[in-house]
Amino acid sequence: MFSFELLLDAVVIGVLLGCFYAAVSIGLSISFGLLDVPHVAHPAFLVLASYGVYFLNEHYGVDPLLAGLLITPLFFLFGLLAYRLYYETFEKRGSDAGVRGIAFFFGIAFIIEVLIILQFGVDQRSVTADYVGQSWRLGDMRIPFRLVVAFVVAVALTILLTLYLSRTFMGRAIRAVAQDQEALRLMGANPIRIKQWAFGIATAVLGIAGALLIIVAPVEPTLDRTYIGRTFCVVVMAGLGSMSGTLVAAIILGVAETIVLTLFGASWAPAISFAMLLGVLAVRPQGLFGRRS
Amino acid sequence: MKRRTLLGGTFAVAMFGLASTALAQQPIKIGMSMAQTGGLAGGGKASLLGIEVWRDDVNARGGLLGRKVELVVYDDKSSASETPAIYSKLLDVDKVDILFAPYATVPTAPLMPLVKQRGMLLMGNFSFQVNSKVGHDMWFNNAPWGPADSWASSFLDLGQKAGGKSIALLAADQEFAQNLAKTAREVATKLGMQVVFDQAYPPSTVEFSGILRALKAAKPDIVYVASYPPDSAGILRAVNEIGIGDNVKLFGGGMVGLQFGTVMENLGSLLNGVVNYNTWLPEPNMYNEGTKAFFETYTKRAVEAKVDPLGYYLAPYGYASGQMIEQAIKAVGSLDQKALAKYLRENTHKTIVGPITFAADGEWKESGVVQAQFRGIKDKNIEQFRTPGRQVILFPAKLKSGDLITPFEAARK
Amino acid sequence: MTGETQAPLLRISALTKRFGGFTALDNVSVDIPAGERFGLIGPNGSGKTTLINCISGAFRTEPGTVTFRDEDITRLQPHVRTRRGIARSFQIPRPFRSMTVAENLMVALDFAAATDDVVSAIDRRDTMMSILTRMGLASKANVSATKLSQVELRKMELARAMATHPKLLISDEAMAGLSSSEVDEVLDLLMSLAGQDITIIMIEHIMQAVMRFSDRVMCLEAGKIIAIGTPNEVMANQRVQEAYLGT
Amino acid sequence: MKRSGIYFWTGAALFLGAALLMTQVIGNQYPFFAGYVILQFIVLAVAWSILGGYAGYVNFGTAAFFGMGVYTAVFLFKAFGAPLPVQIAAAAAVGALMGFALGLLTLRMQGIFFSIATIAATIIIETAITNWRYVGGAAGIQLQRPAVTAPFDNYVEMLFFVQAMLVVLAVAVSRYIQRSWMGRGLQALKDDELAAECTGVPTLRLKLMACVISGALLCAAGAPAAMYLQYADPASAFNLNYSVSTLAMSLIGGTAHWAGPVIGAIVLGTTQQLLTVTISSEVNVLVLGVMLVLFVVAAPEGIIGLVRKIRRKRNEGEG
Repeated sequence: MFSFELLLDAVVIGVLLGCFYAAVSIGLSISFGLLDVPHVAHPAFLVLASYGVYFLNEHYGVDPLLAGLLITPLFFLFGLLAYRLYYETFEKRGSDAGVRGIAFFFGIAFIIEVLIILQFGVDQRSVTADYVGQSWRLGDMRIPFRLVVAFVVAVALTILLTLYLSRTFMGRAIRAVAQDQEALRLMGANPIRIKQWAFGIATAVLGIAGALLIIVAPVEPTLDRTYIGRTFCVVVMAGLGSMSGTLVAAIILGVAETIVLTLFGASWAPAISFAMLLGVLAVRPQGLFGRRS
Repeated sequence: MKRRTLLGGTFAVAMFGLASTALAQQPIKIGMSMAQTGGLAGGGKASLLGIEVWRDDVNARGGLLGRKVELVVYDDKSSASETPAIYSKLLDVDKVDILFAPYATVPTAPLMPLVKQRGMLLMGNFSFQVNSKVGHDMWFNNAPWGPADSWASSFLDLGQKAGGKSIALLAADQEFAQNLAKTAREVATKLGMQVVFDQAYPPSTVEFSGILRALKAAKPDIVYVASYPPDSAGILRAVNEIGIGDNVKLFGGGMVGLQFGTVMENLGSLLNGVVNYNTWLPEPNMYNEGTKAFFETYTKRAVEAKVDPLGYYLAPYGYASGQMIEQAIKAVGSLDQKALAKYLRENTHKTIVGPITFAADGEWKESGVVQAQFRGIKDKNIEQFRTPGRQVILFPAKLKSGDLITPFEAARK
Repeated sequence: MTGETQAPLLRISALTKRFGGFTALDNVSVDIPAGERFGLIGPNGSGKTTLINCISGAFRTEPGTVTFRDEDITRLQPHVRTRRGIARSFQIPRPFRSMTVAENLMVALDFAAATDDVVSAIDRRDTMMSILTRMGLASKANVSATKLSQVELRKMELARAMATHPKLLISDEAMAGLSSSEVDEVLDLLMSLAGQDITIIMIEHIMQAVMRFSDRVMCLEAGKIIAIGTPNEVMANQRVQEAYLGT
Repeated sequence: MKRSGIYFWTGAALFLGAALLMTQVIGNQYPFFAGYVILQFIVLAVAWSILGGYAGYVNFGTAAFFGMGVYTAVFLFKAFGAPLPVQIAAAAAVGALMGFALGLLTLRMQGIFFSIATIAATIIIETAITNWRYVGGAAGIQLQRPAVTAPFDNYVEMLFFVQAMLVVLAVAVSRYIQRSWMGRGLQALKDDELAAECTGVPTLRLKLMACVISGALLCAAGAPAAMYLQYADPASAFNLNYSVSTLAMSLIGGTAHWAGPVIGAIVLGTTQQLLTVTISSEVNVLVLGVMLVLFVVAAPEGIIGLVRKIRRKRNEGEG
């Protein structure tokens, strides 16, 4: 069943899908990659954002992307709060945040799931917009607009965050805090404040990512569970805290998944991506674009 | 030591609490588990509401055998691992009089041997071929599946009549869809069709564009899809975006989800042209005694309960389960399980979804599954599905309300 | 035992260690005879800690060999080397935080000392207490390792190392960050240990301590040996003065 | 020391005796159905803690071990009609092998990387089983229990007793490890792997041993589930719930002592069983979430830690 067109198609769709994966993972790349917070509730926050977008779209007819932008400040505050709670419970007390941190965020994720169910019910939800359900003809190929939107947003997010982290004072401080907290303290900056800010940004980004999630496919309250593996896979494969690395790793994952899906049989697709992750972890534990040399 | 007493203590509390209330009123208790959380929760909640409407109706009529009817319902979290303990609780602690099965196959499968061993009647709830290996002679499925292959053959028949010679199978890698795909494969071989594409996709698949490109490249005449709610939407979107090819005459078959109100509302015009299985539709031939009244009540209560506002797929069959039990108890005059089973097996039962007769294996003697084509659907409007003509019944002949429009691309317009 | 042969206790020959493109140790060879008090100096990043990581087995080396008591230990895992008699402390103390001081030492007695002589639980408890007494930590035996002061931590690390019954003790900047009276305290401890059939390699930045302690001093710079000899000889060496003292 | 051994084994014998007596005396089946699930979680939590608690390597793949236990039993039963003890023993062997592979992972990965690798491995294994038609594939497989062996007159009662024996085995092993040289070594490597190695602790060997023992017990705990459910499907057998619940139980009980996971599994397992038949709605999940957060925040050392703290305070008060 192999043909060149199919392969080309798989690659194009895979790149677009990869960009979508990058968009939903890039917040985690900050919170887990740079700040070392084992944020397994990241996908739950993401789904929550999707429901926020759904709410605005359904009741006020707001465009999903705009809705995503609108809830961003709210999520920023939410992130500040969540980090404060995490800091007070774990980092302040010092040792062994690992397991308990994971358990803590699992608890948070479950609570979010239930709150969504209580508010919106268990049925799946989706949004309407002009670009949902349409496609773009390119020769013989047809590319769904949804994925083009995901592509544009993901690339924009990556560029913005990369610039932010390298060009602004706060951004550089965030990267510094990831590498050497003591040095930063000596410089007179408060690492906790900076980390909190960074976590806020990581959560704020989820507003947009949540909009993409519900644009690309319908959501339901327990959808977060499928995304735990996928988002961590992307971030770890990328190497912790590299924004452009996240994009590249996500694209690799997307392309690999789509090629397997299209040409070899869909049922093995998840195994392939996670086998790749295991391979990367075994050979290059610091990830493909890791910050540690 | 401490461990054991703690354990024993909790059981004692659980038993006590429920036993004492039971003695006071002595209603007829119908026990079941139903998914309130997890992947099956959407269906489970709608189905339960159907049964609850029946309970209220029968109690308004004075109950059964002069006793009130009470439901004892627990959440099985859509999982197979919860139901054995729940049904043991229902049998041994709550001492329920009648058992209903949970919604869907997975939670039901582990119960079958237990129920058979206890000699209890079990009213099934939309599971698929769950009794074929166990062979419990007191099992009755409320779902209109009928013989295992009737489902696929009705769809493929339509395809063959429309001139289809080759078929593509796309199925979710989960139990129900895989069972459907298996029968479709067998029927296709029997009909002499060529299977040009046969794939299972994992439940976590987000994006279907890639799979559909591959499917399109195989150039099938008929596309048989067996999918679950989240994927059904994804597949239809991708079909709309990628296209499926002009040679496809018939598309659909076994897509779960296209019966649920919110899913249908979300998909809107993307549904047009799809021929899919269904259980109940608001077409003229589908109304029986009590059907209209049922949906009036259901529609009101669905809003408060935040469940499927249409509820065509499962809820009337939940109600029908109740009706069948009601008729059996009235006819037999007791709660004797064997006598009830005998009555259910040997008679035809009048229900709001039409007359039901059971075959020896506890499935419907004749399939009541309809194949219907979506027509003239607009976006974001749930009320349109309540009017006839939106889902035109093509099969079976006695319920038919229109003819198939082919090819698929033409029917989509 | 060791006196019968002329071979040194520890022989390092042609040791090289690279990290990616960076050469941390470049063809280092040195012999350390039994009973010597050996000082290791050099500026930051000169390869001192890398060298002792290679001796204790935390890093694998290629090429080069490490010979200890006439046995090639280049390929042995760290815990095996510990059992052969190489013990170390860490530049930044690494206590077992969930344990008391006594339990920290018991780990060493349980695992490292077991090969030498099988002793009963009571014997081990006695050994542990006698080591703690000698280190001046007896009163802290049942205190959590997280509650110790800086100097107590340093002492506990040395005590834990001693509990493994070492022939060679490597002390990696055990005096960093201590007050001058505390430095003297720890130095006295190390001197007293050196008397008893134990060879000591001391890495230190505090010059007076190195001068007072060492029989012989080696200076590393950029992974190479630039001087080796008596403390006075090394201090007089011009390259050492340039590289290390920055004059 | 010796006296506590006598207490322990007397307690274990009494526990087994009582379990056996229950099966002979109580006619009501529900205690066995629900009790089986709780006992199963005790084994899982205790087994998990050997690696996750003592050694500090957080295995997120409990579901992979559990599921493989289920499917080892399914395969042996379908292919050879193997009896229950053989199913369990074979599952333990499979689990030991998987544990060994897991142990090799610890060579290269620590902390959260190890946890993520175990998630990845779980998904790969689940996918493989899903694609294996012989054991039912995605569609699942129904099994018919063979006749029950005396002195039991009911299969579930027998499974209950078998699981009770696994509990005693798991607890005895965990207790032995905690009190032996292995326990101290694992604790040391949990605190600081390099320092442990340089203090003479053979860290790799200890980690491998912990992985193998933990894996064998996790898998063995899953094996009887095939006969308990008389049905197996990959989505249920490899459910994330097993991983999360096991982790939650260990943390709620406390991982510093063998009794911690036992207490945690009883508390959380019983709560879950009770909630299933009382509140029985999404609130169920909410309770798990709130319990997790509360315990992690308010009692970071679990119930065991709380008890110790209270005891220490009382001692200080007296002294």
